[in-house]
Amino acid sequence: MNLTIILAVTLVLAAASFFITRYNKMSGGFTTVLSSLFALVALFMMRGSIGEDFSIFYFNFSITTVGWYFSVVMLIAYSMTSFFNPFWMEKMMYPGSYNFLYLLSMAGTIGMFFAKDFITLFIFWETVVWSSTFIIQLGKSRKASYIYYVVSAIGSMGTLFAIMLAYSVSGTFVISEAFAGLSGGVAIAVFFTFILSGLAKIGIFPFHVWLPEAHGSAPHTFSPVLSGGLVKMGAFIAFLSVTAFPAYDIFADMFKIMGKPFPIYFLMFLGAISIIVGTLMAIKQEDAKRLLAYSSVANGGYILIGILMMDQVGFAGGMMHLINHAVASAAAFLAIAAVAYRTGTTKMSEMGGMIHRMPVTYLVYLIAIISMAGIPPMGGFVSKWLIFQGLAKDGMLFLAAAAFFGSIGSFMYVFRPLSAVFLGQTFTRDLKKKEVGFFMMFPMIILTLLSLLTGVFPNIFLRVIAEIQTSVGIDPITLANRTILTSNGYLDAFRVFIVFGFGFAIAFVLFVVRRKSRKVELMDTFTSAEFIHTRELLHYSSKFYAPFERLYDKAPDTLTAYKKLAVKVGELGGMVESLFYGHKPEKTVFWMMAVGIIVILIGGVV
Amino acid sequence: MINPVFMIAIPLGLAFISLIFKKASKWILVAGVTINVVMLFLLEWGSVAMGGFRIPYGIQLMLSSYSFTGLAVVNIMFFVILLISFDKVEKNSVVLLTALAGMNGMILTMDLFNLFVFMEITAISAYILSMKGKKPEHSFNYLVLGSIGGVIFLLGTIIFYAQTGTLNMAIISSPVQQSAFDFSSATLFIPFFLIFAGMAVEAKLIPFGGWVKGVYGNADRLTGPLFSSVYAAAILFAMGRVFGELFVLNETIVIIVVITGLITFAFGEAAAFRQTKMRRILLFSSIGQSGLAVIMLALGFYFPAVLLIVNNALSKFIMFTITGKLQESYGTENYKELKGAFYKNKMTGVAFSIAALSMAGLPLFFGFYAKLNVLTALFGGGNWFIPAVILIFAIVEGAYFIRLLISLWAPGKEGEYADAKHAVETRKLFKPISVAIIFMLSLVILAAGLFPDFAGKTITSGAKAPFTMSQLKGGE
Amino acid sequence: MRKIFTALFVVFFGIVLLLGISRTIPLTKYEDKIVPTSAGGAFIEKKVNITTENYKDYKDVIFGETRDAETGSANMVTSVVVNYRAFDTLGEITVLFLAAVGVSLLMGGSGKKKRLGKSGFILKTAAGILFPVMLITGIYIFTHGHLTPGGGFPGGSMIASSFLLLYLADEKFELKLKGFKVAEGVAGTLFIVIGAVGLMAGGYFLMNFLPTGTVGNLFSAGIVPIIYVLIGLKVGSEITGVLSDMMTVEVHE
Amino acid sequence: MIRLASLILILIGLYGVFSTRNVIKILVGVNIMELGVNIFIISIGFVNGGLAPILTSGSFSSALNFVDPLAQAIVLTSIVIGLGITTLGLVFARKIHVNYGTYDLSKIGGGSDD
Repeated sequence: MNLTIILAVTLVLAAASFFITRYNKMSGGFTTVLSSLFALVALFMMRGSIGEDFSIFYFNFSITTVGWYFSVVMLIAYSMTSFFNPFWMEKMMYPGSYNFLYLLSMAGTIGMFFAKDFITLFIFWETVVWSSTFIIQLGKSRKASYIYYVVSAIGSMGTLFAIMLAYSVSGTFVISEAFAGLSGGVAIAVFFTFILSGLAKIGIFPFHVWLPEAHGSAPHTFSPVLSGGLVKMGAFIAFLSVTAFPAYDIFADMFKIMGKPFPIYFLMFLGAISIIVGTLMAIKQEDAKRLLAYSSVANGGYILIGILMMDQVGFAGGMMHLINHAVASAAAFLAIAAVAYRTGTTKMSEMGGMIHRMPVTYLVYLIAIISMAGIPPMGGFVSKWLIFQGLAKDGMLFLAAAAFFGSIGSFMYVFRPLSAVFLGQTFTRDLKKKEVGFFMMFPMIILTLLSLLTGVFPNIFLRVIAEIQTSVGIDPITLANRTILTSNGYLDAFRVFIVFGFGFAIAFVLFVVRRKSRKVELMDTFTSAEFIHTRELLHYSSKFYAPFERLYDKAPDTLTAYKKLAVKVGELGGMVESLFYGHKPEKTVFWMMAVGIIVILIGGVV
Repeated sequence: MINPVFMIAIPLGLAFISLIFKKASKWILVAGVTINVVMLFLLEWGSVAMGGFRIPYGIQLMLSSYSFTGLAVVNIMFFVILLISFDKVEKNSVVLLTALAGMNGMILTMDLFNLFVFMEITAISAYILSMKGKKPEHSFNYLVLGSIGGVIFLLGTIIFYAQTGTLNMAIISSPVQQSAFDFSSATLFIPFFLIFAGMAVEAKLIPFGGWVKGVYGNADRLTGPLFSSVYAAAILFAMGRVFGELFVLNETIVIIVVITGLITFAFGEAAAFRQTKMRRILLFSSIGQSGLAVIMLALGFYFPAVLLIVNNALSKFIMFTITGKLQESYGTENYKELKGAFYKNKMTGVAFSIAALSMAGLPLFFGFYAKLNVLTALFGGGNWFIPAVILIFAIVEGAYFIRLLISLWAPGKEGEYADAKHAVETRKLFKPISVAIIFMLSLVILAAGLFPDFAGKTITSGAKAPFTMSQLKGGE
Repeated sequence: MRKIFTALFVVFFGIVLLLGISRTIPLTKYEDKIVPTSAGGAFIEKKVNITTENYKDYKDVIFGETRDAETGSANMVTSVVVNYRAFDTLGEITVLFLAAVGVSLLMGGSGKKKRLGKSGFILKTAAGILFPVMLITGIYIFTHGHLTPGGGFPGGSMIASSFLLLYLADEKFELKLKGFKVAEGVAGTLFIVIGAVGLMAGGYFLMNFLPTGTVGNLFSAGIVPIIYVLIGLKVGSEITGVLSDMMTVEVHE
Repeated sequence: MIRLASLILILIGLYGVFSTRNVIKILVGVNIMELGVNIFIISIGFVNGGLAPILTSGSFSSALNFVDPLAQAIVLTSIVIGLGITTLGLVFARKIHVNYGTYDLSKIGGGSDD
């Protein structure tokens, strides 16, 4: 299947969906389903044509394994989420534009992953940025989409600078050749500015501010795409910065920390910080979507560390974590969206006991968080295991500690929405609520199955990753039939699954056999003979980790720093206005003379 | 083939005639501008001397690909502005005709003093038009600064004349002169600074353009687009010619101009960032853009500069026109009070968004192509500091345009989905035909962004010649 | 205090500027007569771009005898203004025109108008005598612009000042501005038409397509006197229009 | 000397614009600047011992005896442009007076919010 056809069909359907939506909102939504599914299937079949180069207009594309891998991951998020679109049309202020931009941004991601030169990459990248900006504003916060744009723009401008700086040295925009011949200070400048957009998109500290805002406030049908899909665009830039920009070769002679050249170690360090920050902040959140957003920050840290390791094991772990997190986080966001579809809220304190009303959604969410927390037998376990292996092998203590911290911390936070939203007592308001329809359930089930698949048969995915590793010139991960072999040991995911499955089966049997729990109303309780009147106090969401949170509740907020910066720019503007503009000519005359004096004196005429 | 002098003479003649037939003056204006637009494509290329004298004695006009682009931008945009804001012309048709003649003259002339005369014509017409804003103190400020600028420019011109013995820019910079006159010496400095400062007043460079805020900030639907797209294009094209013909030779001069341009860009964008009134956002953005264009002109990168000017002319026209209309129908231009104003005016809104995104330099739009060319040229010149500043303030630029767009499109409380019920009341903005024209122009921006090579070729105008300064110099 | 600072600042700027300019051209010395020797071509040409077709033949231009010189005007300033740089002059009258239009546009409100100023008997009587003299002198000046000092602009101003005299002398005096406007418009249009005719006849805009006659005759120099007459009429009517606009003021009730 | 004097005139005009806030006085300042420039232009055209560039019947005049007529022509244009600007400036001044009842710019709000 040709990429041209995919892009053309997507764009035509994007335009079509805009006009269809004007007549029938539902059908407009279904157009996005059709289009994204078509793109997914078509891309999947393009596996055969890897290695081809071709051009459309002035865009140059090259089909690579890594592009294929990334775009399939991306399209899984897009296509699965699109099943929700038809049902949310009524809530959208601009349903037609939403559908159009949804598909436009999807086309942008496809084009971006297959770009052969940086101009193509950048054009598609920025298209995704502004089209998603306009989607996010339709959600719950206008400020969120502004923050999203600004942080993205910081990244993109950095990347543009790097591309251009590299171009001025090498004279080409072709990705594989553009960074040739860089060295010294220029190389460092290019490296750090180039990866800015990657950091901004993955949500690495200090660029993570947009994730909670945008993920938390975007339309419920777009948050899964943001977290499961768009964030992974940043991973692609990170990937390019160690492959196309051969950071390990260029920085080989530089000062090393833990065996890594310091620019790379610095970035991995940032990744570790964002794991910690993401975890700590997620624990604090009251809103399920914001919580998941912070967990994306933490998981972005894993992905970045994994990819930057650029070795046999850790790299594979990072790339594997990419798909695991995409699937799991898309599933989790979809589950929250499904709940929100029925209850109309995402605040944890306003929900409870939804397991009785929406059991499938509960199951989907459960498996998603198991994967996210890295518990066997889901995919998250495999990838985190690989990343730990990589870190342990190189003896990078701090990073490993951060990674372990994140892993444990994730138990703390992913459990909260589970218990707050799904367990506990059902609110009276929600007693009549039903499970979502099959059409919305279908993508969630698919994602859940995918999550299981990555955990049980990770080698299917690792083979693709091994191919990528070969293509960028590092040792591919060693795979036996069902086991993954590393220098420190091996992992047979299927066996793990059998063990866990066995345990689960026993537990399930016990649960069925001894089903004798008695249902009580939430308020039906006494403490020290005192009746508690405030319902929230008994709810999981209420100050659940209060003692823990108190340890760091004075920590500065990164967003405040950005706001301060914005205020500074505004102050500069205010200064400009008051210094240079007014209605009296004398102001300008003064400046004319002042500039004249300076220019004549500096010019050395006198 | 028509002599390019008619681009100046016909609007002038019609202006004189419309004094006699006052009743028909509006239609004479339309006729004049239409004739100019049609004539644009029938012009005879090359150099024309006035009165049949040898070139340094007679005044020389030059129609190269550079000045043709300038003429095209000025005349076509003028025409479009008239189409949309014809009802705002009121009694100013004579002034508009002379303004058009003046701007065409500025772009065409090769003679420094003639340039001064046309600049004054253009400026005086702008003074008169600025009175439509009903704020005489700002018009007065503009007049005083403009005439001081004129005086300075004239002083510089005359010193140049004393030094070189001619007023013709091509002759001044011709090889014969260069051997006789040391252009690299410091003696060039004073006349340069005077001429530059004089033009900088009109080109809105900080700190010379202190009048801009008052005049642009009170401009209406006719004068806003006119000042920000047509006038700005004309002065920048003239400035480019002066730089190209006179000053590119001296390095110190280039540095001074570049620093001024950079300060203008950065300060303009920063000032735009804090505004809430739409016209002010647009005016400070215009200031920033002209700073950027001046940098490119000073460094001799004409193609990117022209792209910037064209992009600015197209986008600012759309945005200023729509802002003017919003101001008229809602009585406010504070974007926070205009939430969701595009909800029922989608075509207008889309046009505005395309223009804003193009100004912010986002891909798929013409502005990105311009930005890309700017960066390529700058990096190609071995410079990384200027692009770094440009990119940093491009973030600011994008930020305020996106903020503006979000506000105009999506009303709603924080914490709730965007909802039309929080939008300002719906008011009809433009007549369908005006919407169609504005929308078509925004599609031009989009198309030029999608097919930049074609757009670039059109801008280098029929690809008659490569887009270089050697072509500009002609006439020998 | 503020005044002192501003003055000091301006003085400082002035010193810097003057020092700068003194480096570019001598401020206290003037050039001697140009001797056409060394220096590049244009340096010589500067001083001679006057009436001769070729500066080496300058001796041929003799008052009252030379026929068909390049412009044929005895007053070389005029030949520069109205012929070599006639295009500038077109721009120049446009500036004035624009200013006049602007004045009438901005001052000519819709409200009632009142004339300013009062006049006395002596002025009234003297004006009656002076007015035709001034008018005729003005006309003389612009018709002889190509021969003697003066020309369209001084002549036109003189005409306007003769009307100013009438305005000052008689507060009831009202001009029928319509006629002036027509004169202004026609004169301007004719200027351009003459330029266009030059283009048709000789291939150049504002080409001197008429025979230039003998230098020094009233009917010489081709289009130069014609244009100067037009300019004189135009300037006269424009400035008169401006004056009449300025002499009235809107009455606010 | 005249060149120097004319440049000083320009500076005086500039001082006028710079220091005063009275609309009319500012215009006077601008006019002085223009005057200075005009004189400067004339002085540029001047040649030691030069004559007015007009052929007369009495004496044979060589073109090289004349002062530069171009400078004088430019001055003519520049004067007229100055006249136009002054005229408009006076109109604006009157408009300011009508609107605000004062000629003093510092007494007009103007400032931050319009």
